[in-house]
Amino acid sequence: MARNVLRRGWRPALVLILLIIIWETASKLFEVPEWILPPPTSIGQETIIGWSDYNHHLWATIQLSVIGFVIGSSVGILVAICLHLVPVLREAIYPLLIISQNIPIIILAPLLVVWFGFGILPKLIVITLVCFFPITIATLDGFRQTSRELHHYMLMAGANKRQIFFKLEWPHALPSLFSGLKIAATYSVMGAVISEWLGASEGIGYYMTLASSSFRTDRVFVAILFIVTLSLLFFGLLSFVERKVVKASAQEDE
Amino acid sequence: MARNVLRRGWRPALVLILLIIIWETASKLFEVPEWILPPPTSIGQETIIGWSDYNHHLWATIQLSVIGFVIGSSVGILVAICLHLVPVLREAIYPLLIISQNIPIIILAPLLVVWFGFGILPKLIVITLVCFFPITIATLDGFRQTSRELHHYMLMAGANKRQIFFKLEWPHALPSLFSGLKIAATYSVMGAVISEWLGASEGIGYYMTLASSSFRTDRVFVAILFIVTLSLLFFGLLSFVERKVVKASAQEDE
Amino acid sequence: NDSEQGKEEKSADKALKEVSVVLDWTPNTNHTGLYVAKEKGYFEEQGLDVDIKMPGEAGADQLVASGKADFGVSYQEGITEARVQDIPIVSIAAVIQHNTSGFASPKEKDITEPKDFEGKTYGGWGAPLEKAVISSLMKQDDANVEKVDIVNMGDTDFFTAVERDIDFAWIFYGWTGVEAELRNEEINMVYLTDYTEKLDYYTPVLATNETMIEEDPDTIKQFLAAVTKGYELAIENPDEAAEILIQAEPDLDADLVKASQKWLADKYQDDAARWGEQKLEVWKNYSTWMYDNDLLDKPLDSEKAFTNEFLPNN
Amino acid sequence: MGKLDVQNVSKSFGNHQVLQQLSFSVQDGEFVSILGPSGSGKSTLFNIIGGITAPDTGAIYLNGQDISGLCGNISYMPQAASLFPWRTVLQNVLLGEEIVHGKTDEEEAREMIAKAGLQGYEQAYPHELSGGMKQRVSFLRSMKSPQSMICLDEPFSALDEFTRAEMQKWLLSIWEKHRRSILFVTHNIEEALFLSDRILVLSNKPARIQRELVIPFERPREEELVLSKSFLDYKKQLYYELRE
Amino acid sequence: MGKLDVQNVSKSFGNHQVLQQLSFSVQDGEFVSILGPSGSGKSTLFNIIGGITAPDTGAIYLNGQDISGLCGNISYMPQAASLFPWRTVLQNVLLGEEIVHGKTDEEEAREMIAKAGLQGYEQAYPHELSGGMKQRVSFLRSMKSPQSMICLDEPFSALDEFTRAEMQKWLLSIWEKHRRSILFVTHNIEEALFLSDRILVLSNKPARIQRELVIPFERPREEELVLSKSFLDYKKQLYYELRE
Ligand SMILES: Nc1ncnc2c1ncn2[C@@H]1O[C@H](COP(=O)(O)OP(=O)(O)OP(=O)(O)O)[C@@H](O)[C@H]1O
Ligand SMILES: Nc1ncnc2c1ncn2[C@@H]1O[C@H](COP(=O)(O)OP(=O)(O)OP(=O)(O)O)[C@@H](O)[C@H]1O
Ligand SMILES: [Mg+2]
Ligand SMILES: [Mg+2]
Repeated sequence: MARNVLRRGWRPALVLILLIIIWETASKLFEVPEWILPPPTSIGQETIIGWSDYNHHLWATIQLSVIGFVIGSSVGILVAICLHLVPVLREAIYPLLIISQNIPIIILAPLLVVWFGFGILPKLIVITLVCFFPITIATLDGFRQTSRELHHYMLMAGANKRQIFFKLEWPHALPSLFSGLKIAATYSVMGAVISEWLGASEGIGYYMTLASSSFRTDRVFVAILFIVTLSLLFFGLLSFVERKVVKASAQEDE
Repeated sequence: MARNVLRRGWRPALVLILLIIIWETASKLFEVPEWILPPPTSIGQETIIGWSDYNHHLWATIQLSVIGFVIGSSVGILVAICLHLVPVLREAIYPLLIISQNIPIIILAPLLVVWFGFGILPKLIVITLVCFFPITIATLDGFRQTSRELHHYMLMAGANKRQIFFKLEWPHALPSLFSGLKIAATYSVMGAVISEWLGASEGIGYYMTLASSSFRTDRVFVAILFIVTLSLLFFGLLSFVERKVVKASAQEDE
Repeated sequence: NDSEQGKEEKSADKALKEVSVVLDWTPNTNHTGLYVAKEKGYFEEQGLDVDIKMPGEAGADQLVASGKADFGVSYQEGITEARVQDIPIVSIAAVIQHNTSGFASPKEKDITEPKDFEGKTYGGWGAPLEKAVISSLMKQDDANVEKVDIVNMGDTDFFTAVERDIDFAWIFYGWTGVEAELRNEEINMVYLTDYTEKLDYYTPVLATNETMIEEDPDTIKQFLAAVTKGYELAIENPDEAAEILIQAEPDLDADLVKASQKWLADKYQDDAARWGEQKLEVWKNYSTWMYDNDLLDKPLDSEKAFTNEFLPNN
Repeated sequence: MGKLDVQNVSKSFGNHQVLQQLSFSVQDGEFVSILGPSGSGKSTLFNIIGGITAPDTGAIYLNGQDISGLCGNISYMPQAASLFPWRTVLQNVLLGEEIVHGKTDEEEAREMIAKAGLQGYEQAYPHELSGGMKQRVSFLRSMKSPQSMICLDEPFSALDEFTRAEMQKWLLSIWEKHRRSILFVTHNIEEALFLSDRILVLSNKPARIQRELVIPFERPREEELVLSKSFLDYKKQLYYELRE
Repeated sequence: MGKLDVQNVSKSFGNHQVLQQLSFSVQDGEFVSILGPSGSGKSTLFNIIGGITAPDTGAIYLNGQDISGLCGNISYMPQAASLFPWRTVLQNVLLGEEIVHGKTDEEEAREMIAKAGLQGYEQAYPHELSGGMKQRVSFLRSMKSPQSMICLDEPFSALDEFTRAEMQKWLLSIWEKHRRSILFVTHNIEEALFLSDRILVLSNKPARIQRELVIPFERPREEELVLSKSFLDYKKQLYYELRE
C-alpha cells in the first residue's frame, strides 16, 4: 500500500512541486504584490505560524464535509435507486433534480436559515445538494447500461426486481457509482465551505471570508491550501476504496 | 418528436404543477410574507410585467452560458482525451483537476480580473472551470471501461492508438460522455450566473443580485425561474442529441 | 473549550435571556461596540446572553425581519428599500453619525473632486443607486455623469480593481482607506458629505423588527444600554477596544483593526448629543433624494423607519 | 413435474417472420432435441418459452398452466455463456439456485465443478477461463437451477469431442436420476441422436416443424451405440431431412 | 508470403503452466489445424502469435522476422464473435481491412456477406443476429482482413452441419485462390481432416505437441472424401490420439 502510493504518487507530486517553484520565481520576478498573489513561501510561513489560530477551523470543516459527504452520497445513491426501480418516479422527478442544482445559494440561504435556523442542518442540506447530483446521474447511467445478455439471463432464471437489482445492476453500476462519488468528493469540501457562508462561527470558509475582508491574502491561500488538500485526500481515499471494492472488474482491467 | 415530448413530458409537468399548487396554497395558508417566499402567482405576474425590463438580461445569460458550455465541454473532452491517451500525463495532472474544482470563486475572481480585466474572458474561464470537470471524469471512466474482448481484437488486428481510440474507445465512451455533458449542462447556467458576479452589466445574475439587494424577492424568483428553465432546456436538448447520437446502443437498450 | 465552560456557567447561575445579533457581513470595527459589550460583560449586566453571528449569504435584513435574529447591523439605504417593500424592520441606533464613505482612487489618477470623474472608469456593483449618487455629486461641479464609464466589478476589492481597468471606487474610509494607509498606498478621497447634505445618511445602523418593538421593548432597551456602553468604551479607549475585537475574532488582521479603531474613535458619536441618535431630517432627506432619483417605488414613511426611543437617556 | 406445451407460436421481427405456427410438446421427463439451420429461430423459441420475448400469436403451457410471458419457470442455458464477470466460477454456478431458492448447496456445486473438469478453478473469475470452460460453467449453472424443465441452447458447442462425450454422459446420468424434462438445441446430429427421446427438425425462414423423429434406442445408452447400424441409419435420415 | 515459426514457446498463468516448449511452423500457403482438449491453451497460443500476450520463453517468427509482441501481422478470428455493437454487419466485416488499409472494398464485402447466407442483414446490428450469424460475420471480418497469415479460433462451432459444410467449402475455395497460410483451431476431427494439410494434436496441461499428422488427400477435395475409407482411418487414428 505505502509502496503503491509512492510509486503512483511521485509524478503528480513532481508536477505540483514544479508548479510551486514556477509560482515562487514568477512572483519574485514580476514582483506581484503579495496581496494579489502571495508567493508559496509566505503561504507556507503563514500555514506554520497560524496553525494554533486556525486548526479548530480545520477540524470544523473536516467534520462538516465528511458528515455532509456521507449524507449527500447516501441521498444520491438512494435517489438513484428509487428513480431506477420506479420508472414512473424517474420520469416525474428527473427535472426536479436539475432544478435542485439551479437554485442559487443566495436565495436558498435565507430560506434555509429562516426555516432551520443557524444550526448544522441547513449546512448539511447545502452540502447534500452539492454532492448528491453527480452521484445520482452517474449511478443511474450505470444502472441503465447493464449488459443485455446478463439481464436476459436473470429474467429467464425468474429473478425478481430485487434480485436483478442486487445481483446484476448494483454490481454492474459500481464503477459508475464510484465515478460519481469521486466527483462528489471533490465538490464536498467546497460545499462545506460554501455552507459556512450560511452563518457559521468556525470553519475554513469562515476563516477565509474574514481573511479576505481584512485583506490578508496569504491567509486566504492558507485556507485554499487546506481545501485543496482535503479534497485530494477524499478523492484519494475514494479511489483506494474503489480499487478494493470493484476488485473483480479491476482484475478484468489490468 | 412533438408527440414524443408530450408522451414523456406529462408526468414531470404534472409534478411541477402539483408543487406549484402546494406552494401557492401554503403561502396563502400560512401567510408567508412575500419577501421571504413570494407565491407563484406574484412571480408569474412579475414575469409578465417585467419582461421588457429583463429580457435583455436573459439573452445575455443565454449567450454567455451557451458559449461557456461549448467551450467548457470542448475543454473537458479534450482534457479527457489527452489524459487518456498519455497515461503519464494522466497520473501527473489528475490531482490538478481536483485542485481546479476547489479554488473558491472569491479568490479566483480578483486574480482573473487582474489578469484579464472585466471582459467576457474571465467569465468564460469560470464557466469552463465549472463545466469541464464532470465531463472529463465521466469520459475518462468511459474510456477505461471498454470491453476487454473488443480491445483484444483491435490490438490483434494491428490497430494503432489512434484507431483504437476512434473505432473503439470513443464510440464506447459516448454514453459516459453524455452522462458528463448532462451534468455539465445542468451546471452551466449557474456557472454563467456566478460568473456574472465577476462584474457584468447585464445578465440574469446581475438582475438577481440587484433584485435581491433591493428586496424584490419576486424578481429574484423570476430570475431563478429563468435559470431553471434554461437548465432544463439545455438538459433536454442534450438528452435529445444523445438519443440521436448513441443510436446503436439505444437500440440495444430498448 | 474555555468559552463553552463560561457559557454553561452563565446560563447556570441566572436565567439570562438569549438574544441574537447578525452582522452585515464579516466582523469589523463598525461592530466593535457589540464585541466590547459582550466581552466586558455589559450584556450580562443587563440580563442578556448575546450571540453574534455572521449572516453569510443569508443577508441580515431578512433574518431580522423574519425574527430569526433579534437584532442586526444594517444600512439606512437597506432599511429604506426594505420598508418600501413592506419588510418590517426599524433602525434603533446609528453606529456612526456621519457617512464616512466616499469615492477613492489611487493618488496618481489625480481624482480630487467630482469633476475629475469625467472620462474615468468607475467600478461598482451595478446598482442604479451608484449612478444616481455620482450624478448628484457631479451636478454640484457642473459635470456630466454620462461621461463616466460605469463598470460592474462584482466582488472584486478596491485594491485589485484599481490595478486594472478601474479608476475609482466607492469605499468606507474607516476600513479600506485605513488599509491603504497601512500599505502606504496614497489615495484621494471624494467624500459624499463634502458635496451634498442629502447623502449624509447613516451607515451602518442597528436594527430590529416591528414585532420586537411591540412585544419586547424592554429587551431592546437593555440591549442598547449595553451596546452604548460598548461604543462609549471604543470612543474613549480605542486601543483597548481594538484589543477586545482582535481577541474575539483572532482571524482579523490586528494592525488593520487597531488603525481603523483609532480612525473611527471620534466618528462614532461625532457631533451628536449621545451615541446612536438619529435625526428625522436625515431619514427624510435621503429617502426623498432616493425617490426623486427613481430609486424607490413609493415614498418612505420616514418616521416609522427609525426610533430613538430605546436609547439610554444620559 | 414438467410438461411443456408450445401451441401455435408465431413470431416476426419487423416484417421478417421467424417462427410460424409452431406447436409441439415435451412430456414430463422427456428429452427432446431441436435441430435446425443457423438463424432459423431456435434461440428465439427459447426466449419465448422463457417468457422474455412475447410471441405474436400462440401460447406456452407448463403443466397445463399458461406461462406465456412469465419468467422463472425453466432452467435456461443461453447460447453465449453469459457469466457474471464479478462472480467466481463457484458463485456463477450457484446463481440460478440462489435466484429461485435464496439458499444454495455449495458442496454439491463443488462436486459438479470437479466432475466437469474444472477442479481448482472454483475461485477463478470468468476472464481467466477458456471458451470451453466458460461454457461448462454456464452449463453447470443451468443444471444447478432447480426448475423441472431445462432448456439448453447449444451447451457443448465449444467442447472437444471427449469433453463433450463426458458431459453428455454426465447429463444423461443426471437426467435419468432426476427425470427433469429437457429441451436441447444442438447442431450436432450424433449428439441429438445419442441423447434424445425425440428430435424436432426445424425448417428455415420461417421456422416450422418439418419433421418429428422418435428415437427408440433403449436407455441407458452406451457409447457403442454410436457405431451401431440403426444409429447410422437414423443419422443418415436426419442428414437428408436437414438438407432439404 | 506467410511463413510462421513458433519456437520454444512457454506460458504460465500464476503457477499453472499452460504451454510448454511449443515449437512448430506453418509453411507459406499451408493449412494447419490444431486439435486439443478444451482449456489446453489453443486460444492462449493464438494470443501469443497475435502479439497481445507475451510468452514466458520462446519467440514467434513470421517470414523469418521476430514478431513476438508485435501486433497486426495476422488476420484473427477470436473464439467469441467480438463484434462491435455500434457497427452494422457490413461495417463490422469491413473493420479488419479498415484498420490495415484505411480504405475498404464495400462491394466485395457485400458479396461475401451474401455468400455467407447473410444477405439482407448488411445493415443489421449484432444484437439482431443469431449466434451462428454473429460467428459468420466475425469469420467474414477475418477473411476480409488482408494479412497473409490467418488464425481462426473455432470459426464454425456455432453452425449447423450444412452451413458449416458450406463455409468450409467456401473457405477452401478462397484459400486455394489466394493461398494465404491458415492456422485453424477446431474441436471437430472431420473438419480438421477435410480442410488441413497438416494437423497438430495438443496434449493437455501443460500443452505440448503430442502428435503431428500430415494429411495427404489431394486437392481440391470433394464432399465425398468424408465417406472414403482412408478418411475414416485417419479419423480413427486421430480419435485415439486425442483420447490419450
Ligand atoms: N432482436 C432481434 N431483432 C431483429 N431480429 C432478430 C432479433 N433476434 C433475432 N432476430 C432474428 O431472428 C432470426 C432467428 O434468430 P435466432 O437467434 O433465434 O436463431 P437460432 O436458430 O438460435 O440460430 P443459431 O443456431 O445461429 O443460434 C434471425 O434471423 C435473427 O436475425
Ligand atoms: N487471463 C488468464 N488468467 C489466468 N488463467 C488463464 C488466463 N487466460 C487463460 N487462462 C488459462 O489458460 C488455460 C488455457 O486457456 P485457453 O483459452 O488458451 O484454452 P483453449 O485451448 O482455447 O480452450 P477452449 O477450447 O476451451 O477454448 C486455461 O486453463 C485457462 O484457465
Ligand atoms: Mg441460437
Ligand atoms: Mg479457446
